[in-house]
Amino acid sequence: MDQLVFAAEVFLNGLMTGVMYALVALGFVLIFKASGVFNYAQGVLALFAALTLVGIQQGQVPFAHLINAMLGTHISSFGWTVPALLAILLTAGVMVLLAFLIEKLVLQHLVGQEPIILFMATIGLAYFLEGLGDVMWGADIKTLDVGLPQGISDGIEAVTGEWFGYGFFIDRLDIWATIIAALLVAALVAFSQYTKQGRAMRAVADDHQAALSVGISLRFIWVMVWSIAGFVALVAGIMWGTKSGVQFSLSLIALKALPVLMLGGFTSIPGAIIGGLIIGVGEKLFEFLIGPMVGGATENWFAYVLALLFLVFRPQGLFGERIIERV
Amino acid sequence: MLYREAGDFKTSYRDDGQTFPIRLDRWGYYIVLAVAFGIIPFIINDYWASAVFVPFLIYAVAALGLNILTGYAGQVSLGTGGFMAVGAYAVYKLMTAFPDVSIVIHILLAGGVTAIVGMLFGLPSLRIKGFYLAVATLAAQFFLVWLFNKVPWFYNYSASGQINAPERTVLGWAVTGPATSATAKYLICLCFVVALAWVARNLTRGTLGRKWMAIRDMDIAAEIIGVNPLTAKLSAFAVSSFFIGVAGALLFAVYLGAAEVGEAFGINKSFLVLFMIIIGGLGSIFGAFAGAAFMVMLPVLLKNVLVGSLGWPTDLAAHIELMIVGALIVIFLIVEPHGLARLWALTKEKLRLWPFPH
Amino acid sequence: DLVVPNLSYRTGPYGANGTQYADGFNDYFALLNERDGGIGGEMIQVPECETAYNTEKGVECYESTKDSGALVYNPLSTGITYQLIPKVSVDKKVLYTPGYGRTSAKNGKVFEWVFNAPANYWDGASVAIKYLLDENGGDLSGKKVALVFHNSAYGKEPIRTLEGLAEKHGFELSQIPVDAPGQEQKSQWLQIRRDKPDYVIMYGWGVMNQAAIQEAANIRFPMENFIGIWWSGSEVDVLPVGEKANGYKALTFNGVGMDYPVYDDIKTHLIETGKASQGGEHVGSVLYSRGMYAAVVISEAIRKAQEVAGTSAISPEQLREGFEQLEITPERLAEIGLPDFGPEIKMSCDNHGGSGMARLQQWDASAKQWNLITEFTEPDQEIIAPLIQQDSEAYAAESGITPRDC
Amino acid sequence: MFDAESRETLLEVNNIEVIYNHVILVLKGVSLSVPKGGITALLGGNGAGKTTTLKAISNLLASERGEVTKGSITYRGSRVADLNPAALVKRGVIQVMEGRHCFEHLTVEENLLTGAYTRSDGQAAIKRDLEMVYDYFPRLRERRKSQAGYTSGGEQQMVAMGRALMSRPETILLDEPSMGLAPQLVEQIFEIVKAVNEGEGVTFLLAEQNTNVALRYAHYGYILENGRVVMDGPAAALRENPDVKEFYLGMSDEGRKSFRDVRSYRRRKRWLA
Amino acid sequence: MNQLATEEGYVTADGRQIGGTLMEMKNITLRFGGVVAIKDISFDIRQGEIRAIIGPNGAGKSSMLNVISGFYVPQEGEVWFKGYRRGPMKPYEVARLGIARTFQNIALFDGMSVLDNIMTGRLNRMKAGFLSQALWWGAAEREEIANREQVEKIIDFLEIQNIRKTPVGRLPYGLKKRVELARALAAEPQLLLLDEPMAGMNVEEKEDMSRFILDVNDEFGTTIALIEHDMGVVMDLSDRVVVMDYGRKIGDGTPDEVRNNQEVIDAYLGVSHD
Ligand SMILES: Nc1ncnc2c1ncn2[C@@H]1O[C@H](COP(=O)(O)OP(=O)(O)OP(=O)(O)O)[C@@H](O)[C@H]1O
Ligand SMILES: Nc1ncnc2c1ncn2[C@@H]1O[C@H](COP(=O)(O)OP(=O)(O)OP(=O)(O)O)[C@@H](O)[C@H]1O
Ligand SMILES: [Mg+2]
Ligand SMILES: [Mg+2]
Repeated sequence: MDQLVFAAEVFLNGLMTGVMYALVALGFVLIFKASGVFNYAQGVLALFAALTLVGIQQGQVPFAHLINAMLGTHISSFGWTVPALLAILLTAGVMVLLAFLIEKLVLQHLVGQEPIILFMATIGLAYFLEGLGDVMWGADIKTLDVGLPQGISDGIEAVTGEWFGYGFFIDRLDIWATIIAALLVAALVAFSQYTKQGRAMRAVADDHQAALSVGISLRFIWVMVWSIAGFVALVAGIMWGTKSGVQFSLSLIALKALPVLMLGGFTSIPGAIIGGLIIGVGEKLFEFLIGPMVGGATENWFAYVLALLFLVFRPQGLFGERIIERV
Repeated sequence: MLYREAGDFKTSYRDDGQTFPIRLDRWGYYIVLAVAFGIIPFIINDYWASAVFVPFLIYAVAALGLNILTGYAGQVSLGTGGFMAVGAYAVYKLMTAFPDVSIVIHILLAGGVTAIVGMLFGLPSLRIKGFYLAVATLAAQFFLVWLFNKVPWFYNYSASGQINAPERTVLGWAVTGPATSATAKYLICLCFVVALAWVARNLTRGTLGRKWMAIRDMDIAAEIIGVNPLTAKLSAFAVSSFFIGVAGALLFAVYLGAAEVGEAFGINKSFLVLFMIIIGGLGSIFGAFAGAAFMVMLPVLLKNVLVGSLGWPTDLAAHIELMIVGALIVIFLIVEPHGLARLWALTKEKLRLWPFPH
Repeated sequence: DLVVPNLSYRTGPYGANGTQYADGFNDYFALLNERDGGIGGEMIQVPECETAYNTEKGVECYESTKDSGALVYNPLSTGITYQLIPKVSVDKKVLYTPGYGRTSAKNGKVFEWVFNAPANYWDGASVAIKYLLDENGGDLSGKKVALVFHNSAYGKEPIRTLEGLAEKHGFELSQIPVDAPGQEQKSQWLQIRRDKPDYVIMYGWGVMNQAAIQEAANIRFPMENFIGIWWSGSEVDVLPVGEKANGYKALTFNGVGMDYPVYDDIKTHLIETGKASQGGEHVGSVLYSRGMYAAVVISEAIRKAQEVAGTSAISPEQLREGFEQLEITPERLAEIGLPDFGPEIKMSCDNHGGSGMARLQQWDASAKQWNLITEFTEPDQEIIAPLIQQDSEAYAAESGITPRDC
Repeated sequence: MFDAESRETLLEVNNIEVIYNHVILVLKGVSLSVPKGGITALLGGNGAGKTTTLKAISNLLASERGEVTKGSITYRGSRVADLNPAALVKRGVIQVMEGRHCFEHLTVEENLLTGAYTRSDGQAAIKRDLEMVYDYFPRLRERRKSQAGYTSGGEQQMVAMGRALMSRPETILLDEPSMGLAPQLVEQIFEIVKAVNEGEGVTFLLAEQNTNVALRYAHYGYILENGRVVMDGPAAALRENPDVKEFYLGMSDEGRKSFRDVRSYRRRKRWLA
Repeated sequence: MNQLATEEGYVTADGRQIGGTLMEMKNITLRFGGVVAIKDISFDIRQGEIRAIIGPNGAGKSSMLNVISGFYVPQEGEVWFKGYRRGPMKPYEVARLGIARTFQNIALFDGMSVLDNIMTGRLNRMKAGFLSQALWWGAAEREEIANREQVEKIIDFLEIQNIRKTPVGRLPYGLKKRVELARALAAEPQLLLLDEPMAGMNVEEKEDMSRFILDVNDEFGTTIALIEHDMGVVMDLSDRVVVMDYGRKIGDGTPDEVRNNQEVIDAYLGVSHD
């Protein structure tokens, strides 16, 4: 019985963690859908967004370190703090600008290239942004606080304590993440299925040349999609940054999002969420049930193996578009 | 008309099929070999060996391997780091279990072990394609690293899980262990590289290579004209993993001397080698070398320029180095998505016409 | 001039930690140069090389600096240390790895060129258990202790010691690995929440530390019962968690805070003249202090070597002698301007690891500072010494080294 | 009948040169002019440069690493070289690419709707045009909900044509519309071209291998070989030209030759060496 | 052709020997989800003949070729080849039986040269072991040269000598089709399936292609099944024609018979083609 209650707790937490993964995966899906680009930089984008948010919030002078090194000055802060909401808006603005620059400087020149080339370009981009984030805002660990609650939810603990005699642990941050993710997904699904831009975005994913030929502006679509992805990255960055501070390792959550993506299908927005939930639950339960037998720390690979097993049966992921095989 | 092939007629299909059909190329190749074997070993020092030449040679082997899988057979893999770890741990176990057997044999066997593991992880490629496969190979990467970290048998139950390469000799020269000279390290790697590059070239120009390329270019059509995708893909995984395993074995035994799996064979290795083949040129042997040279030398060069010559603080230099590497990769892909190998071919095409523009 | 390269890392997953350490290391030598004109009249050069905590880059840094007359290396990475151990014995360079690296390098008979005073990972584990024993009136039997560790060579180091100690003192040890980078530790902490161990000991680095402290706070694990190794006890690990990190404890082998005379000198000679690393941003932080402490030990060894060799321009071999005969007494520390900053160190030909003493510090979240809460404590050599003997002998056998006589 | 001379010239291609990959010279000075409201055919063998010409006009070369290195292209008197393809579509020039290029994962209907991407005249008008396209191609109405990737070759060709019509263009550049279509459908497509041309006044420039049909429907023709225009003239005149007859229409003096009779080796006559 | 043809075969008007049944499709039905691509179709292909399959777009012609080459597995029906019922087979096994084909949307290997593309056609004839290939020694080299000679013959035959070393991606459409034919021929198949070999060609090129097809049929005795929309070509070249519409068979017979079949005219030809 105890074991069952524990498992239930693990299950719930798995769901919540899955949502956190899905937040990162969503950005991937958007960009993949719209341009066939497998955007490895999504994780770094989240890091960059979080760094920028903290920087703006705390009134850091961008490039302070560089300026100091060049000019021998000692500036570091403007000495003001910006309210969270305004800072988020400003950061969103920065992400749009970034999307614009990425399109202008990178994607535009790679129209029609093979997917693997684009993939590599995004890794190059990831390096660049990582360096840029460090140069702009410094490499130290920062605390992000936009007023999201954190820590165990007392209500749930009390209620479940009454029911099962064991109070479940649910992080309040995770609850918020779930609500926000649900809203995001609903909005994005509606956008891609029912708007002209959404349709154009899917068209671009299929065939750049043809999209050009019917007058879809790749530039516009890409700037748009990368802006949205930048915004999603910002949301993911806020969540993960609140959870574990803003520093380099934030970019590595991309690696946790990949199996989610693989399982849900690269092109499906709902797939990102469902995939996230399955992966979250799967890896937590596996660690809980089997982990102790094999020495633990299975989470890094288990997600991938789980996704792999799913793929063997559905090579396009659970909700991915069918891979068209014709001659 | 600096570069000529006119007047270089072939009278037999054998001549036509040789590796460097053009005389000028052939001479260039001989000169490179002569320098590599005849001059560099005598002037190399520890710094050049461990900062440039040895990693370059070892990564060239890995890049050749991955290029066979990704460039020739079209299966994108991100498991290179994990497979290198297999090679490293295999050679470590062999070295410590059979100290009297030649290290050369151990390294080859390590390649063989990796080939088997590679085939195992290649099985899903029959169903899974493209990026799905690429991400799926990450399962190999993470699982293998976890395994070597977790099971003490692999690291001979040492307290920390590190593995250390004991000293082994070839013809009386130490090639592993702390006492190895720069020249010995360089030469053993060079021998492996030359031999394996030659094998790679042979395989890719023959039947097997054509099967791989057919699968890469259009797998369905390939199957319909008679290529068995199972054997073609698995053989690509096996050969590629063999190369990568040898590279991993060399990296651990000859270059690093000690290794910890998560750190030395992490996912960054996978990306690094993938970068090499893409910057160098997919589906090109020359590209594997060019890419390895580029990716090994670029950071060293940047570091020397930014810190050594410009005297920037190291952290700033390191961050800016990241930006520059990232930007250079992007710029490279924009200028020539098919890599250095294509750039080289185009240059030759231009030289052939030179001084006429077309 | 004497050359002491600083193989630092200011980028990558552990860049935030490495930066502070490197600053402290640099600044102390800079101070010596500014204030005293170096050591024994020789200026100290500290060329810095970025390793990004990456072994290959570390090796490259080592190779690129070793021919410039480098005396001693301190790479702040267990992985790089393992690479360098065989190399330094061939190249004849000193490798100084305070509080990290290969624990059994304490055995100077096998590891001639490596020093890891004042304390190593096993000492740390033992001191932590000793502290718990004190807390519990000398009896830990029946208690549960969980070890949360970075799933790497570094994190696995204390397992054997703790197993030995568990047997000796009758507590129950559970092992909870966390894979790098470790920002997602929910399962681990749910497990702790279920198992309710009495104490948690952590061997972490980088983001893993703060994620763990955060999760511990989330499940309301009492912070007083949570002890980190010295690499899990800096400001960057607790600050992001805020108030809830209050009471968290960590080991340390160096003093904390700015209450030492040497900081006045650093202020006048470095910060005010703009010569401090990164404008003196991190002066006084735990990791800064530890980097500085490493520099102190090295400079004392240099002084000793100069004394022994009778020349100021010493060679690495002479420095090695200096290390082996090094004695840092409390008096000497006070002279340097760091009273009670570190334990007494006395090294010898066969003991390259000093006394292994460490103490505990505790985080005061409202004051945002660490407070020392114990004196320097000796580890339990009864457990550790045989383990060191065993591990170093295994290494000697594997690498064909005949231990020297001391 | 349509009289090319008296119409204003809509599109003018002036002596353009196109190079792929910086080294492969494909077009070596091609000039054409397309009169408003006419159907102009671009004929020529494989690799003559028809597709390249069309892509040069619609600015689609960049993504294939090709560029126009000499000459100029003007549409309604203004140069179009700096416009991106989308801007060109907004001005009324749309291309139907060779090899269909449908959006595989979109349904047939969604494919058609993407054609209306640049339009801003409201849902109702778009809906009307969708019906119009379905009337032209009833087969598409049947398959409106299936993914374009799974439709047959002919159906895809219809999708591509329909998609172009959805943008309400002034000029359509049509690349090999007849390829792979059943004979009935070829006629049908050309009938549609004609109907659209006459009914809606849309100008056509079409590249075609099927010289026979093309010359029956076009008003004016250009024959391209090896990247050069080797002959041009009103369609009727071209149809009577003996060389065109022999090499492009497959007619000998006695009428249509049987494909069985050409078995003996025959050296081709070329206009250019 | 005439209806007097017996099981053993007959001689055509222009003197070619047509043999007995080489391949027989019996009651084939193929569905994709709800779409019925082929509905209960039976027909045969005789040794040495040129058999055309025609029909409107989407009728299921390409699908039929895919069934023959094993890429689609029909839900119902049997495929007989050389007198044996073919069990479930992978496409590459079918290829080894001596069936080669070209594709409607050219399926060449874009990254390889023309020569290599054609060489892939001979893959099943190259048997050198792995080691021999790796060392380029013995069997591998001999085999390569021997097969290269065969391929060169095909290259000469199809008159594509000058593009031997060009990467196929750069070739114009018509030449690609020719290379595809060459690749199929290199396998020296007994049955050659051609899916719209002349689409996108002008008359002159169609004439060339016709000549090749006839020569292949004549010189090597290869049986050919061909899908084509150019009625001129179909009527001139083929011995017998199958007509499909909406997955059904609506006609089967000599070109003349088919041409005058009212159902065929309505569904496909539009006007009767003379
Ligand atoms: N992307 C490219 N790179 C290099 N060469 C190219 C490229 N595209 C076309 N070519 C070359 O340009 C020439 C003209 O090609 P184009 O496609 O314009 O011919 P076409 O007249 O349309 O022929 P077809 O009737 O076969 O479609 C051909 O020789 C072809 O090889
Ligand atoms: N893999 C598939 N999945 C779903 N439907 C398919 C598939 N392959 C073919 N179809 C459908 O089957 C029908 C027949 O297609 P097929 O390609 O055989 O036509 P076809 O006769 O070759 O036409 P065309 O002359 O236009 O090439 C079409 O409606 C097509 O959409
Ligand atoms: Mg064309
Ligand atoms: Mg078809």
